[in-house]
Amino acid sequence: MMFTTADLKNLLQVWAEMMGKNADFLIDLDGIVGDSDLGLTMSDGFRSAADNAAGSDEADLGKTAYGAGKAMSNAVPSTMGTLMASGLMAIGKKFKGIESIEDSELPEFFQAYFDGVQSRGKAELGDKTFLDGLAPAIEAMRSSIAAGEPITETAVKAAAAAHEGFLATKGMLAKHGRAGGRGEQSRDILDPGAAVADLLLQGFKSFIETKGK
Amino acid sequence: MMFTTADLKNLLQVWAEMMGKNADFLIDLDGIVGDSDLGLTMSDGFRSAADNAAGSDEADLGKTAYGAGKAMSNAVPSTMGTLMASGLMAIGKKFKGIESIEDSELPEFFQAYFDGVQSRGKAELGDKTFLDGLAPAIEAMRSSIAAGEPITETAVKAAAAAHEGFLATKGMLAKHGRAGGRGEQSRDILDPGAAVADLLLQGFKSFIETKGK
Amino acid sequence: MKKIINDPKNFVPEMLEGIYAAHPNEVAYVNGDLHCLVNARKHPGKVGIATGGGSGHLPLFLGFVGDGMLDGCSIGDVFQSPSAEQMFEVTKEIDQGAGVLYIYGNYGGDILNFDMAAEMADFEADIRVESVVAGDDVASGEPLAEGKKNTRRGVAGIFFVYKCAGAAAAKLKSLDEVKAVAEKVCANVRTMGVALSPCIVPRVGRPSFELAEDELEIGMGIHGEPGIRRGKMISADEMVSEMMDSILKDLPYAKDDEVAVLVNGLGGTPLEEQYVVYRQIHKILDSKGIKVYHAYVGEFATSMEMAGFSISLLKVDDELKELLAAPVDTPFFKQAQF
Amino acid sequence: MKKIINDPKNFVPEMLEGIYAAHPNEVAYVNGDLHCLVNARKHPGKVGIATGGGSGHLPLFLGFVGDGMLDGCSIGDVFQSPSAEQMFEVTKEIDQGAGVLYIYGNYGGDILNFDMAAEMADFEADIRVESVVAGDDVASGEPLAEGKKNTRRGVAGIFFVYKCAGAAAAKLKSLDEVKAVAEKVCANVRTMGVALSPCIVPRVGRPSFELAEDELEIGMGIHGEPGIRRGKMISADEMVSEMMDSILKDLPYAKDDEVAVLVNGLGGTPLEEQYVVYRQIHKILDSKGIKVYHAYVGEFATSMEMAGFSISLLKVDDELKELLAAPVDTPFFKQAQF
Ligand SMILES: Nc1ncnc2c1ncn2[C@@H]1O[C@H](COP(=O)(O)OP(=O)(O)O)[C@@H](O)[C@H]1O
Ligand SMILES: Nc1ncnc2c1ncn2[C@@H]1O[C@H](COP(=O)(O)OP(=O)(O)O)[C@@H](O)[C@H]1O
Ligand SMILES: [Mg+2]
Ligand SMILES: [Mg+2]
Ligand SMILES: [Mg+2]
Ligand SMILES: [Mg+2]
Repeated sequence: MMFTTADLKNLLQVWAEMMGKNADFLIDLDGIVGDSDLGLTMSDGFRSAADNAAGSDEADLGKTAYGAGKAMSNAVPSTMGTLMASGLMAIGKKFKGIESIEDSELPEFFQAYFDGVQSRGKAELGDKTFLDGLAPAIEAMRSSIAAGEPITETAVKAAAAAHEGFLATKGMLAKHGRAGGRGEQSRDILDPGAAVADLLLQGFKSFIETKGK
Repeated sequence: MMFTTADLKNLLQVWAEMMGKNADFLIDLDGIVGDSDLGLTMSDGFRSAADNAAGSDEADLGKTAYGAGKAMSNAVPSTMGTLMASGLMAIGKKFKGIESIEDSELPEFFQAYFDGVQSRGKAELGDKTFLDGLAPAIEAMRSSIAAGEPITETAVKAAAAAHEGFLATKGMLAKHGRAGGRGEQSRDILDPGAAVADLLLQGFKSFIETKGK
Repeated sequence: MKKIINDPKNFVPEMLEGIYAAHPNEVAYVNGDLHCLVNARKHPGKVGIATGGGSGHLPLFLGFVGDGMLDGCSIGDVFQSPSAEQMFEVTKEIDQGAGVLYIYGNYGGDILNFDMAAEMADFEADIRVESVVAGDDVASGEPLAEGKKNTRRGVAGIFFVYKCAGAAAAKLKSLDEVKAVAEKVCANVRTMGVALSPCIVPRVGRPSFELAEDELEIGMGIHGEPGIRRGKMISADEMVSEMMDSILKDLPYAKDDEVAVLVNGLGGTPLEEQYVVYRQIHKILDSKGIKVYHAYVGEFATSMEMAGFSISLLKVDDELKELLAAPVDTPFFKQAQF
Repeated sequence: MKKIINDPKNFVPEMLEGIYAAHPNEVAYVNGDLHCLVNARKHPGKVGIATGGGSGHLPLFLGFVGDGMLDGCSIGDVFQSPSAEQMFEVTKEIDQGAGVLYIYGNYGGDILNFDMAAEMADFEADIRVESVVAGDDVASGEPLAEGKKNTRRGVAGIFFVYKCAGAAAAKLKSLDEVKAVAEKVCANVRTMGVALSPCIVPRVGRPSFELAEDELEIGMGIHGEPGIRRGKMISADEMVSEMMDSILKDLPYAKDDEVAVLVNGLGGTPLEEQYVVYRQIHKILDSKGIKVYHAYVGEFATSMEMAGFSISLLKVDDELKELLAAPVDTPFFKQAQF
């Protein structure tokens, strides 16, 4: 199967809905050490990314992702807003000039997202950030594809891994953002950014499910 | 009998004590529409006037009064502080160059005080000020002296007239100072400045009594 | 009492020590008395301009002593007049042979003391002194009328009197000319304030009045003098509209008039909010065809930590425009020629 | 919520409208976006200096855009970063061919966006951009060390970075030279703050933290970030002594060093109290033989109506002294050559 520009637009819609539904969950999570804005920034941000993609008649996969990222960065210049925008824009740079990729290339799609976030935010794995939710999902995707599993199975495993990754942020010491200022106090809590990674992969799973039907 | 520079110094001491003893009374009265400072400014002000006179070896009646007034004006530049200082300084100008006056000239002494206050403050009789306490006392003094009464009797009548004058400020409409800003509301209250005039004349009465002994 | 102070009794002298320590090349005191502040730079032949009043209103009054504005200021305790003697000491120091103009606000205690100081200057030092008393607060008395005593309180609008008279004096105009400028500004400036929260006089230690969490008082004076009405909180635009109504009525303005505007924070109000206020003032003036020649926004006459603001309008002609545009350099207020 | 505002959602745009209306000859906005503010006067050949950050700190950040200081500023919502796109628009407008320097505070969101904007400037417009990130708050991270990332928050001390870099750029120094000046100031400036009361973000509508009537928090950040210790109210002199201890230790000072001092009111603190604070700072420096080259006292980096203050010390040498003394003319900050 192929992942086309139209699929990207659908995926962005799913993500926007996912963030909208989970806005209160993210607000509460960010409220513990942060400024409670994450639910709003993520729902607004992915909404504007999805709307931008939906409203464009661009057929190029990369350019569509890049434009969606820029729209998000304008809409929500918060930490996670800018990081998520950087992820989408990095996908844009990587897949510029093509209109679809193979499903088997989807780990590279998420890897580009990861690289975009990492090169913008300069966090390391284990720093208790978004990256700690996304990294295990990419790894799970790769293994699943290497094992020749169908993409629906891959998406389920990736989502499970992202959720594990999110849960595993409890116990980590935060080094960035507002939580980073709390030192040892930060260990007890789950990282809100990693929760976003989890939601992205839950969204990806349901996108794949729906597409398979 | 004569009223000498030494008498002036004694009178200032009596006034300082009078204001000290009645500080709370004046504070309360000034607290109704004013800023509650009158008790402090009058006790501090007359204290510094009395101390200045006591500490000087000036024999001149006028210069002693003038110096005491200046000391008061430096110590308490509030409305009443400056007005009382102006009264003493006006006495100073009027009696400069002499070392005593006849008791029969005492109305002129208080008239100078009155004129000093009036030319500084530009209030009219009936404006609900200090002047409304002092004016009837001067008039009573003049009649008593004209009737040939002894000075002790004069002082008693002057004190009674000042007290009446003070009580009569209830019902007057304030035109000056903080109370002046209150309009009709001000009618119900006694004027704190007129209370000071009353106290000055009570002090004068007890000074004359003591001197007579 | 959440104040950043030491012993309340020392509040004023310690503040003054801080000012002299921070601005050693700009201001100095005379007669060994911190309360007698003068410009450290002398301007021979110039009319000296002095002001004075109680503490608690920074940058008013002393903050406007410097090149292009005032020459000296006597400083009283919080909300209390300085003494005539202190005013006199400042007067002697700033007289450069051209006489001295007193400009101060219309408060009983200040008037008595400045009058006494003027007499001392005349009798004891043969210095010619003229006085101009600013009373710009439309909330505090009847409209000005020829031959009638102005009973209005002096508030933030006095800044414009200082500014224009200071510029005239800097041009070496005569005492009569500088006085005429000051009087012209007084005749053409109107102010109205609103208070949202009280301030605490350090020695007193408790607020001078109470305002509920949802209340404001329109027209309150800078010492907490009663205003025109107390009411529920309203929006910034509503406050401004109500205040501008009173101001614009008081000195009738016509289409094509030009004004200078002063938005003054009372001390506890963020600059952001003052600009929200300015926005609405500008809109109202625009809608009436009144042109803004220049706008000042910030703290000019405060009441320590009081929250609220005042609006002052000065109707300007060519003379006042030129005087407003002249440069000023004081520790608390600087302006380049515009 | 006692704020002088209209709909909280419109707080920032209405404030900005007020600013453009009040200062039409001095500032302008680009790309039809009020959040992209630039100096209305162009200076050909000059390195452009841009800053940016959340609203709620006036005069920081936009208030320092003007001659002798900054060229542009992008403005976010209250306590929120502006977007990279907005920064990029400002960058394009202020580039005069000599490149652009970004100077901003050490906050995650600002860093990400300025980095993204710098990339856009490079990729999309071929403008050379360099960045200097100020982190002067000694209460918020380990002491600076060679090769170690500065984790400290940027607070009022950034004023000195703007001032010196701005003066260097006004002398038409190259981008590398201006950047070197900014870095030198960052290496030599230290700040510490104390908060007495919180502020309210208009859209949130309630205080960001609570402090009891007799409590203060030493070291709190300008967005209410936790400080070093919370405790009972103490005297002004005690606050200053405690804060100066931390500052003086952090960048060792020696006898005969010279410093510039900045006392910064957080918004709700009267200027009188800030001078009481300065008095004690001056005394402490005197007692250590450290000379004050110049003192600034007032509001430079506020948190709306928060009560409290910060102290910044900049260790100066001849180069920095000359740059500090250069004139500035912005709507919010003016300085004559000294
Ligand atoms: N440098 C970084 N790299 C990756 N993720 C980061 C970084 N800094 C912060 N984050 C993530 O951002 C989340 C907080 O985002 P957000 O609520 O937008 O921050 P803020 O409100 O402070 O701008 C954190 O939980 C963390 O996962
Ligand atoms: N112009 C005036 N002439 C005479 N007395 C005056 C005048 N103005 C005010 N007073 C008197 O001063 C009293 C208030 O004095 P004081 O408490 O010192 O005023 P403040 O505290 O307002 O300076 C009033 O009760 C009134 O008697
Ligand atoms: Mg957040
Ligand atoms: Mg009183
Ligand atoms: Mg203030
Ligand atoms: Mg303020």
